[in-house]
Amino acid sequence: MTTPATKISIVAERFLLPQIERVLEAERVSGYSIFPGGGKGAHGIHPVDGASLVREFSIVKLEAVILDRPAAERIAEALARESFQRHSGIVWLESVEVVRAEKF
Amino acid sequence: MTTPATKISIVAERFLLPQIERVLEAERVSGYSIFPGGGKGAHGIHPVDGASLVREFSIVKLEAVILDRPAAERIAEALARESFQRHSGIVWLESVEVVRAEKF
Amino acid sequence: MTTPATKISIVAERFLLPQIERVLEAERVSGYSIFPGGGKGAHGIHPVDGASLVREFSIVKLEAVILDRPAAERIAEALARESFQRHSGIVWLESVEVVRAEKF
Amino acid sequence: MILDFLATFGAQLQKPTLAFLIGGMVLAALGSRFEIPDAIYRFVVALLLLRIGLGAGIEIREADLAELIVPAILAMVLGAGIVLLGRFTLGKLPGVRVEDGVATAGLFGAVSASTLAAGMVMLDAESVAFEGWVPALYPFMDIPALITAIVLAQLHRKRKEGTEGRVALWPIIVDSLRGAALSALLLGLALGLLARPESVYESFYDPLFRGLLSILMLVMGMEAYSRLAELRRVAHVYAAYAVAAPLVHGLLGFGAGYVAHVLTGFSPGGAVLLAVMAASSSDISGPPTLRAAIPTANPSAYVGSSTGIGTPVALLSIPLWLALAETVFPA
Amino acid sequence: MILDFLATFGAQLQKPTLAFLIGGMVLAALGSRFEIPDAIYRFVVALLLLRIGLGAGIEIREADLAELIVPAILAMVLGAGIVLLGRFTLGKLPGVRVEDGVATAGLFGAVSASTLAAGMVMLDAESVAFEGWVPALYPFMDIPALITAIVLAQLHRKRKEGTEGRVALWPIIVDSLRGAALSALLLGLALGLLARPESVYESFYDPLFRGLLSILMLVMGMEAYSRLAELRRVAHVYAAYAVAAPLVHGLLGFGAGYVAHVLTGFSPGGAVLLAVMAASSSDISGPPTLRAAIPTANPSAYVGSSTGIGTPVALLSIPLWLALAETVFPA
Amino acid sequence: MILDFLATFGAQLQKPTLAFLIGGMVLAALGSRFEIPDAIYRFVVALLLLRIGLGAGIEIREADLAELIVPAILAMVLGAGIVLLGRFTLGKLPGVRVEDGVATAGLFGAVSASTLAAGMVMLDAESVAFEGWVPALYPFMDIPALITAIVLAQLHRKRKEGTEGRVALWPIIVDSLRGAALSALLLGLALGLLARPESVYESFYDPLFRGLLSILMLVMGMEAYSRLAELRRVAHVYAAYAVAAPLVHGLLGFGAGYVAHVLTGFSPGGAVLLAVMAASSSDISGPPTLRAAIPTANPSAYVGSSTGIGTPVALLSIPLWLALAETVFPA
Ligand SMILES: Nc1ncnc2c1ncn2[C@@H]1O[C@H](COP(=O)(O)O)[C@@H](O)[C@H]1O
Ligand SMILES: Nc1ncnc2c1ncn2[C@@H]1O[C@H](COP(=O)(O)O)[C@@H](O)[C@H]1O
Ligand SMILES: Nc1ncnc2c1ncn2[C@@H]1O[C@H](COP(=O)(O)O)[C@@H](O)[C@H]1O
Ligand code: NA
Ligand code: NA
Ligand code: NA
Repeated sequence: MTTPATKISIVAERFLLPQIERVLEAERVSGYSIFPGGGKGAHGIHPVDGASLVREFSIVKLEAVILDRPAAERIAEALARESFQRHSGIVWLESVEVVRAEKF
Repeated sequence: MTTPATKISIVAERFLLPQIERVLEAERVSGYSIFPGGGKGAHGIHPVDGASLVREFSIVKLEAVILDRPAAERIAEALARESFQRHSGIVWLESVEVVRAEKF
Repeated sequence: MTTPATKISIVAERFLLPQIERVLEAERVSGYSIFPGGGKGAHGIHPVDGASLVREFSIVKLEAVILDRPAAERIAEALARESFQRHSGIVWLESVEVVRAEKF
Repeated sequence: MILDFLATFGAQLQKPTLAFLIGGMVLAALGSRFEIPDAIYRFVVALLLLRIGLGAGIEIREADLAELIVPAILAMVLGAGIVLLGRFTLGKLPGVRVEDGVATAGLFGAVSASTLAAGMVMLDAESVAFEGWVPALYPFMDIPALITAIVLAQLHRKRKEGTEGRVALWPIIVDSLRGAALSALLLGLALGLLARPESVYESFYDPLFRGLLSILMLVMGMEAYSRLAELRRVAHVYAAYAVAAPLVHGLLGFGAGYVAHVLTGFSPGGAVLLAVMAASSSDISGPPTLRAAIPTANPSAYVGSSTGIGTPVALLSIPLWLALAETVFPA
Repeated sequence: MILDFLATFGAQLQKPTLAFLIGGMVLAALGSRFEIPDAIYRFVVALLLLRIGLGAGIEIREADLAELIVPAILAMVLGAGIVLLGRFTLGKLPGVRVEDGVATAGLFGAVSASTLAAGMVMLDAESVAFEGWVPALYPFMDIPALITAIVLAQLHRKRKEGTEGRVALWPIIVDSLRGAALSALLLGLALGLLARPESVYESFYDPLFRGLLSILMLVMGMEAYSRLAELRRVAHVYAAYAVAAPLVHGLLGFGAGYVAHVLTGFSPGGAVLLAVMAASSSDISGPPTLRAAIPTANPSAYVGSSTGIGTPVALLSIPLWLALAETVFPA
Repeated sequence: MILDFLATFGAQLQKPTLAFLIGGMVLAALGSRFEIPDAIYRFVVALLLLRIGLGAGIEIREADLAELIVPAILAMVLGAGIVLLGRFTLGKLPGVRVEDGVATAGLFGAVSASTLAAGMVMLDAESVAFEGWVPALYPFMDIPALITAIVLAQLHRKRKEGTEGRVALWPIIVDSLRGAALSALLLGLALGLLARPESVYESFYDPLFRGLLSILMLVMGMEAYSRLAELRRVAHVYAAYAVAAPLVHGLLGFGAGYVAHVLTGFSPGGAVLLAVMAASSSDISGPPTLRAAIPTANPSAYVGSSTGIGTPVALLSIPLWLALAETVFPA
């Protein structure tokens, strides 16, 4: 009853979202979810829900579940090449199983 | 030291939570977590933290880690059958490993 | 192009964060992300975004993607032993694949 | 007289309430990234509803409860009647599924707290008096409308599926009352009625009313614009209904107010507020109730109609009822 | 006289502060989905504490610092003494683990900012004067209470485990002071003392005080109700302690205020506020401190006792201290 | 005279605006866990910008538009000129990459809404009058500064990569105007100009202005402290530039204001505000624009310089321009 799929997770600063969304749309991803958060990395601390002076620099995680594994890899590579060369952010892939595969 | 388990993730509009919680409780799930967010899908855009006029239509992700794999599948199928037939939302399963298995 | 890695996820009350961060730093984890949320477990309900009287008792999820699998296991065990013996919270590990492995 | 009216209408558009609504629409149309945080929006709504409830509750203490009965019954009749009217009007129109038509009619029969608040502020700005308890008629119109819609939908389903059985009304009423919006209003009412919140009402809730409403209008404007896009995906008749319905319903409400005026001396300002409530359609509390109760209806149709067109039209028509009151009720 | 008191008490329940508290409890009991967003709640608390600090700081500038010494010492003695008293009372009761008893006593010795704010507003409403710096006694009572509890818990553990070693006090104090609540209060105090914030105090912080407190009371009421459920899972003696303790502690606080009155001319209003602080138990800043420092104590017991019963009882007992002051201090 | 100035300066530090800024820095330095929720911070910024826009819009209605032309042109020249000046100054300093220097100069040429608001409140507190439309000069200085920086960066890249082609200005302008900050300001302006928002302006936006600014100053102070740490990781010349630039730019702005005074009778208060805008550097809306447009620049350098040092220096220098105005413009 479940269908194998790939989840691509992207953690980045919010101002990169339009760029990321363009990459997802180019691969005809049917949907994605976004969760606000904070974190720590090479560029210091991003507060979790205290005031972040520049909203566009706050951390979000984007998750997209995709049936087509090669498309997920293409997205990951495109992001690594284009957006995350110059800007901070990380990308990872996970194997998942979905129900209602026709939704994706 | 780690025990294999299944994580069930559900992304849905908030007003479905009571229904989803009933399904989880029917399978005696010991706990779950909920994260507010936004997203894009077949039904357009849900804002991430800007005002969403109807709070019950904002996006949340529910995650439950469950030791019993068949129970996880039953939950996924029950949700796909009952809630997500008529309402938007997606469900996926992932294999994880937990520590302190007695907690679950 | 992708490198296998381990994602460690920790759901806990916020006041445990400093303790968790110490464990992560002891293993030289290069970064992690934190997402605010709510949930239900053995200790009752934590509201998702309604007022939680004591902010330090609200639920957060911390995710760290780590290349070194044994380090991830050491972290999970250290947390289970030290923090989650007395306090509520759950920890799980997942296998993921990262791009730009040099970031981690 | 039409010129006169247009001049008055133009002047009304410049009043803060409507100007902020239009400002919000323009911002959204121009693609601005301006946003009101969700926590703020929800707090603003809660404060406005507490304020409306407190104000009404304080007044009811001194009111002759008998006065309230006629307008309350009229409000209930209006709420249920508008839904029945809408269901059969929409049912005759091409491309409208029964469930979608019922849900749409349900929202237009129900009441919008933001529109009601705007009506109150605009009456105050014009110094038109009304019985302080009139805003407490909100639930009397809102709940019957939602119930009528849900019952109509369930009857339709039963007929289609050939099943039998009664429709349980009580759970729907309880669920409505437990919703955030009606809870806040009723809490305010109860506090106004049973406690002595005058000091905090006068130093906090009332002075902030107008300012917070301007914020809410911004949000409603931005939301209306973005719902319009969604509405384009459903049949055009929804747009036509959503433009006409507030005007027709407002007239019905005004008429009911006039009847109450004749019967019990209901104030002209009260008649205007009754028209405003009838013209308004629910955007905040109605949609989730209907969505849960009529899952087969398409929210793009009914939410889009109500929030995208119904609410702006209802807000922009408030000056109409004011002008009508000036004409109909001699000073 | 009892009838008289009941009438006064009934009237006090109608005052906004207590009425909103009860309103919040009723909402929660009826299963309402009404919520105050977390961001708003945290901002309200911050503003109230800044306001309390600013007000006290502005007054301290003109105060004779010598006047402050006696009440400050009394506050410290009260904070620590209440915890010792509670630890031994609870220790004698059946079904109470030492750690749980100590943590519970710690919270009841500490001070609740919301209860203090309510006391200030209710004194103002009755036009009972107090030295403006009295609210600055908060940390003098709060920190010693938390420290005493933590030290008692550590002594108990050392005794149990047979280990030796001193307890480090300084880190506990620093950590308390860095907490969001005390930081806000002390920031306000420092600004009031060293800067000239009168203009913004009078145009913003003070006028909003009462209204924001009503919001906070709603939240406290809703939270109290939901904690009650949790409390049911632990021994009943906690409930008994939580009902009695605020009254006993309030009396002790009032007595201390009376002593200060005799010794240094401390005002009747000051004595009431000292009683309010002593009667109050910490719900916002105390729990996380104790939870981190006494991890073996069961939070359902101590948080449930304090937030579920202690705070409502302390709030509802404020009229008691007011009535007592009227009786004891002749006008 | 220096003693005199120091005394005045000390007194100014006690004014709420600067005192809250310093308070925020001290809190952060002491490791306090005090926080303003993000939703509140964003709402405060939106309200302040709406207030600034509304106020200016209402005034422009009555203003002679010809008066506006000279200061507007001067503002544009200042914005672009400061960036050119900064680019060549920083270009000559050791350890500064061209992109980083350009982005830093861009932020210092752009305008900080919080600094502008602080300037307005401090002028009001001193009862120094200014033309109500002066705050509307903000975008006239801000946008040219950001555009100049982006164009300089693109020219540099083209030179380095040896490519050809024109730089598209229009998309940069549109994107700036769509940002949350400028949108809010322009919405306020439009409403002030075209509608009649006086009632809500006077009952809500204006009275809250000073109080909300104190909250914003707390946030700016906490943020400045935490950015200082980041700045330590980049070349020291940034710190030197960030200290000197606001003073130099403020003088330039003041000079421009003096020129306008001579040419068109621009008010002394207007000259002070022009100095404040020129001295200020953008912390909220400039950084994301530059970060997207100049991705190769290191944000630790330019955001650190602007938020960590530039803004506190600009805020603390406001009394300087006030003092200068008193000296230069005879009463
Ligand atoms: N290894 C990691 N695991 C999870 N999240 C990370 C990791 N590294 C970085 N992040 C997230 O990505 C953001 C930007 O990373 P950085 O550019 O390294 O500062 C951080 O604030 C974290 O939220
Ligand atoms: N493929 C997907 N991956 C992740 N989240 C999704 C996906 N599709 C839909 N969603 C989420 O589910 C919500 C509802 O989806 P929809 O009903 O398609 O609009 C969206 O707003 C997203 O948050
Ligand atoms: N099985 C689970 N799956 C996901 N989250 C859980 C689970 N159990 C507990 N949690 C989360 O951990 C928090 C604390 O758990 P507890 O100590 O059991 O109350 C809960 O509020 C949930 O957010
Ligand atoms: Na209606
Ligand atoms: Na106490
Ligand atoms: Na500048």
